[in-house]
Amino acid sequence: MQRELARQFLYDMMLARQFEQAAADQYQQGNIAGFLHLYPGEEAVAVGSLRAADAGDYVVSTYREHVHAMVKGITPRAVMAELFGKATGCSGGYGGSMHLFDREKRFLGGYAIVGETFPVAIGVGYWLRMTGQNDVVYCFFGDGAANQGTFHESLNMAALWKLPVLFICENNHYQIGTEIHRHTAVPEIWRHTTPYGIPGKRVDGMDVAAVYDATRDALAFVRAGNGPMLLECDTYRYRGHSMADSGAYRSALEVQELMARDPVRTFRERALAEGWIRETEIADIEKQVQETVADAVQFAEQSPDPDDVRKDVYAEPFRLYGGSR
Amino acid sequence: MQRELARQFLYDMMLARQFEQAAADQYQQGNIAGFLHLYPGEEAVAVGSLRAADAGDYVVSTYREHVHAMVKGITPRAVMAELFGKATGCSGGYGGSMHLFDREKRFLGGYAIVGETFPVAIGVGYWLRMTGQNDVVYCFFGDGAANQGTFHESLNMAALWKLPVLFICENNHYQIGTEIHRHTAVPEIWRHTTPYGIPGKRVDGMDVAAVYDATRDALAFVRAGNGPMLLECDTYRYRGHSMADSGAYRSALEVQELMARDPVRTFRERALAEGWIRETEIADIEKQVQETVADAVQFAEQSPDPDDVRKDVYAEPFRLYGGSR
Amino acid sequence: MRSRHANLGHEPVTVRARELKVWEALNLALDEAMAADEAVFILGEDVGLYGGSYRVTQGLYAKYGEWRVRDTPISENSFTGLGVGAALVGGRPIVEIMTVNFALLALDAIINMAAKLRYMSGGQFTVPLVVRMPGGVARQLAAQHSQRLEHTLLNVPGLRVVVPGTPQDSYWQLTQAIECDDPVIVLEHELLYNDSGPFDAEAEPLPLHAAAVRREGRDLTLIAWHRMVGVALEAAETLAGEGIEAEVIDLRSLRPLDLPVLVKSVEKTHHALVVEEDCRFAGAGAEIAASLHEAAFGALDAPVERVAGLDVPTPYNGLLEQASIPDAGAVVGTALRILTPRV
Amino acid sequence: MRSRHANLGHEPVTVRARELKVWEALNLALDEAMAADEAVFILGEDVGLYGGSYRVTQGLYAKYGEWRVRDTPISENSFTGLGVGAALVGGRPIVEIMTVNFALLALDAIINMAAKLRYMSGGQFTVPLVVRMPGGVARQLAAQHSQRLEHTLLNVPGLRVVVPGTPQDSYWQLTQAIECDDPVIVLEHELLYNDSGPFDAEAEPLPLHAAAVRREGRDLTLIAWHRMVGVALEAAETLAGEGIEAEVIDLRSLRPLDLPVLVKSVEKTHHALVVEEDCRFAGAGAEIAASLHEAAFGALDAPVERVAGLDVPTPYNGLLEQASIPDAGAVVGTALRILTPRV
Ligand SMILES: Cc1ncc(C[n+]2csc(CCOP(=O)(O)OP(=O)(O)O)c2C)c(N)n1
Ligand SMILES: Cc1ncc(C[n+]2csc(CCOP(=O)(O)OP(=O)(O)O)c2C)c(N)n1
Ligand SMILES: [Mg+2]
Ligand SMILES: [Mg+2]
Repeated sequence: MQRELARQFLYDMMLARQFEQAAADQYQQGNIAGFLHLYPGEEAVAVGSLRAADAGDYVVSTYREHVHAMVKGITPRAVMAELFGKATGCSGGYGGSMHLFDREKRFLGGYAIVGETFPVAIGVGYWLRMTGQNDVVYCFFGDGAANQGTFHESLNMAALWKLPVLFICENNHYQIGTEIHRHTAVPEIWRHTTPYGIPGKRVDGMDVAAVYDATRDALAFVRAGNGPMLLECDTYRYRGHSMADSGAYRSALEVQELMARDPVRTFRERALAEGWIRETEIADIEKQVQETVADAVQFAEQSPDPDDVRKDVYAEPFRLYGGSR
Repeated sequence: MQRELARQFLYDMMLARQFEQAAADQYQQGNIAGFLHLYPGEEAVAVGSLRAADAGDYVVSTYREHVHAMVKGITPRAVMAELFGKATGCSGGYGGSMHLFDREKRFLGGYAIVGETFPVAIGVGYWLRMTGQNDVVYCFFGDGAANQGTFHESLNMAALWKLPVLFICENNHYQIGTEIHRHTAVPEIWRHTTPYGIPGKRVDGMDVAAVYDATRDALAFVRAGNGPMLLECDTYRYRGHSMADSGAYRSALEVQELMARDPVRTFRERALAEGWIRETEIADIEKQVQETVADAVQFAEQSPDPDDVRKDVYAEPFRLYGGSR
Repeated sequence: MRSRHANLGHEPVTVRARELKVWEALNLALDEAMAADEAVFILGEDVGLYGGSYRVTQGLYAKYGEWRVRDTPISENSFTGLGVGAALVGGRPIVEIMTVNFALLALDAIINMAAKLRYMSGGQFTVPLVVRMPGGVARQLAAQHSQRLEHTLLNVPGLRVVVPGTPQDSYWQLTQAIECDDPVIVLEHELLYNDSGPFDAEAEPLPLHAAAVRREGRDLTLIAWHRMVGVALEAAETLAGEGIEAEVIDLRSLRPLDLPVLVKSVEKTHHALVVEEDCRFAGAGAEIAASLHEAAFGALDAPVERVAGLDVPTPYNGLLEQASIPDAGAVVGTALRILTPRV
Repeated sequence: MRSRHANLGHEPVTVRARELKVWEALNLALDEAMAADEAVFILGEDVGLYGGSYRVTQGLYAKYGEWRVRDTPISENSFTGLGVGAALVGGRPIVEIMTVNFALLALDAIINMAAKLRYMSGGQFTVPLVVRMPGGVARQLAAQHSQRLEHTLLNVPGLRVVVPGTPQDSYWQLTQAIECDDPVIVLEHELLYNDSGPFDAEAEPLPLHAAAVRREGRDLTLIAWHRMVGVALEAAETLAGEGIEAEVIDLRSLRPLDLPVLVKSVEKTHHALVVEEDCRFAGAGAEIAASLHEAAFGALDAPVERVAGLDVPTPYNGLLEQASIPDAGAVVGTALRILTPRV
């Protein structure tokens, strides 16, 4: 592995961990409201998969998307400000945690209705293929989302028309409080692609390097015009589903076992052991990450609220009882 | 094969063919309106599968369900009268061709929105399993319906909870004017069950005996508490999708080829060859069928229209602007 | 019905509390109904082991087992349709859709199946299905999680739609909905679950679809439901300070609508104002205003107006969010304008 | 945009006909838009090879190829959502939902995605999506195939909803909808497709959301859209025989509503009647009546009433079906009652 890449992975994952911790703190302090779904435990998935992307690739994500957004290039400031609902947020304060958008970065949201990422992603893929562009669209979804009808409908269309979509399942084994064995008859999501003839693959989602490698292969396959592919990343979330959930439905033993596979710590140890990075560099990253997050929080605090509730409902505004065009 | 059964198959299929022809005629004469989806070419599926059912088994069907209804025991009179929209129809004239119902016969409809049969059937299956009953519910659907999200959602739940549902795909290769290769990435529907761990099987849907045998095996499997099963019957419709469709999107060669496998004629020839039936018996059936259909038409013609448009919207009627209970 | 779990012969918890929270009242209604009738079962996401996102089904999974309190996958259309299928053959399912926002995925099951099956079958089948779902603007849940579905459901023949807002009504109306042989949609409000209120298990229930006068008044009729009843009552207090006595009516039911109660009130006050949380254009308030005009035009000194949510998707930012739905100040302002004689 | 099929540089058929059918006018609008802008593409069930269930897309598949005229599987929610996704990144998709009855499966894509994405993204994205779908009571299609969806779509901020009824409006409004950067729902009526009417390709179009006065009158305003415009005009003829001159307004657009045109008419006639095919309770007519009362209360001598469909699922039987929707006789009867001074 290249030292540069290893450093990047570590930076991304440590930033992700810190950022989410800060978000939790700010939520507790009342600066963030709404539903807040955090990512600790799953960092290797967003980081490993999205570091393999080209700048021109698109991302369609869920409500648990802060880290996807940052790895795709949205600044921690713009994400934190959005969580605060501020005008400087990446959605201007109108979207909040579950609806991060950035047109420039080709980050297409932030969808809070489970299963919506499938149709949006195939729409982007359709356009890319129809217009002969070479970009790929990432479609993130959870294990619970795989039960939604749109999974089936959209994968069929993606396969029928060989759309350049990379489906990435973040299988954290839970649909809120319902464990995967209780919500999916065949709990290996990668096997769900048989009805579409789409290649499916499972990868250790706690191993950033493995996710990165698998994604690179998958992207090459998709970009070559072979149609979609599905990557299932086996992972775990350390916190409750959202800030409203304690996660009490999981056994202490289970959590403990998964904590031992912490993707951030294990990769740090491996990088040190392999000589990809030195302790002092890690300390530097640590410091940099802390500053970045503190700066993001301060930026969010000091930013103004948006002030026009009626803005941007329509591209071409009109009066509801008005006639006109 | 038992002679009695062979005779029954032939009677059912000949009745089905005649009945649908009469329906087409009556539609042309203006006595039947709405969408009328006929069954010629597919007789072996309804007859073979439903003759294997017990009286206690339930049926949930589509808008192409006249023959299912009759084989399950609804009289040709009650079906024809329903097509005429008469009060003596099996849905009192309120449902029409696409919405045949019979509580006594456990015929639960008649659904005209593609993909609805899945959730209804698993609901019945859920109740049967929850209450420990031994009946099975048939769920009919077309090849096009397999692309609807409810297919995926419902098969998953059926498998998760081992519901006693027999899914029967009437694969006639077309979703109206769209051929199966253009609507389904993997055009073998029986393969679509892998994500649920449900056994899937394909059978020649132009061979009534094969359908019957496969259904008996499947029913035994399901009734034994093993959970759902899916049977794909490979078949063809000789007419257009409905009376509004000429079927011009199919090649003459294709239609010709499939006509050569006519399920009614081929079974008649086989039954004669095997000695299950004699020419004179067939002539008797022919006569009986003609009389039955003529009688059904006459009955429908002479029956009264329903007269209360406001009846049965609610089990416990109320005034919309009324207050009350 | 044969039960598959061991502990038969449940007795519901006997409650004689004088105060209950809304979620506790709903929970009690479910518990009693399940104890009384083994055909009653619940299904939805996280209603079982987890106890329900808003605690409404808490404790029932342990008590009645997984077949009667079923955790489902995220498959709204199909598990709601499952309820319809079970209702056709003898079940009395109660489907919980986690929030109304996800009900957009289940409308085929609700509108094309549940509402129409009785009629389409010529009256052969009943569909004793209850669909419970909370909605409304809560606390910065943003556009996809802050909706109301009244407008969509009201227009559907075959459905009943009730909107209990108090613990007592929640208990009464959910109990009655479960007993009803028609499909009943019980709309709950996310911000009311933890509201406490007086509760008397022995009291004679109001009919399922009756409106209730929450405050008597002679000058103006405020018509509201769910959380807007509280807003209307607050506005009425302020108006009282100005010498204006507003009558506040809690509709409790939207389909059917208890028009006679509204007409009676307007015949006294000659002015009416609908207070609606949902977006104004073509919300439920439109029907209330239209039918009240038709029924009481002669009694009205001014048109029935609507104070309602703005016609925008709900913004995430807290200040904008508050600006997007009515508060007591807006009600007071409109009331004063209506009551000021025009020159 | 790079096109993948051979015959580039299409010219739309030049039409100078004086008469067109509604489906032909829609077809022409699609053809012109596709020729003019390669970002425009169509998708839906049987829109391609088959030419569309109601012929609206006839000939376009041969002309523009499968990528721009795409036959889809029966997966309404996902192919409508596909349209949303493509619109986000530069496409101008036109989704055909075969009939509004199936749109109940696609409401998540329409309401939770298309309508909200611009707002939720802080204005970064536009969603230039057109969703076309026919509805209404046709000829004995029964309860699941005879619906209207106005009530559901009208309440959704972010959507525009238009209801062209003539060939000329169908051409104009579909063309304008495709050009519009917002999601526009074009509701068509199944029984109007084969109606012929005058057509002038060169005429100056009415604005997308303008109402049109189809008949002038001084005594009563009849407000209608789609097929009910014809019913209202027929009633107006009969009323003229009784010496009553009814003004007939074709709304053409439901969201937004051209209220100024209605108010102006009512200031002249002092009486208004909404003629609606959909079930009365909480239909679009409720908003029309409510807003007209608010805007023109002083001008009204009687409440705005509604002649509308019965609140029942549509029955299959032809006689009952006819009884379930308004006809000219019902309009005339109500008009006469409204205009008869009460004692
Ligand atoms: C259609 C829909 N139904 C229900 C919900 C409520 N909900 C939000 S997240 C969630 C669980 C999703 O689980 P999964 O897809 O595994 O994603 P995870 O949160 O585990 O990343 C549910 C049920 C929703 N947002 N949308
Ligand atoms: C949800 C929905 N979409 C579209 C239609 C229109 N439609 C009716 S039948 C049909 C084709 C169904 O094909 P298939 O499932 O193969 O059944 P078949 O008619 O071939 O028996 C379509 C598209 C519908 N009724 N419901
Ligand atoms: Mg999960
Ligand atoms: Mg088919």
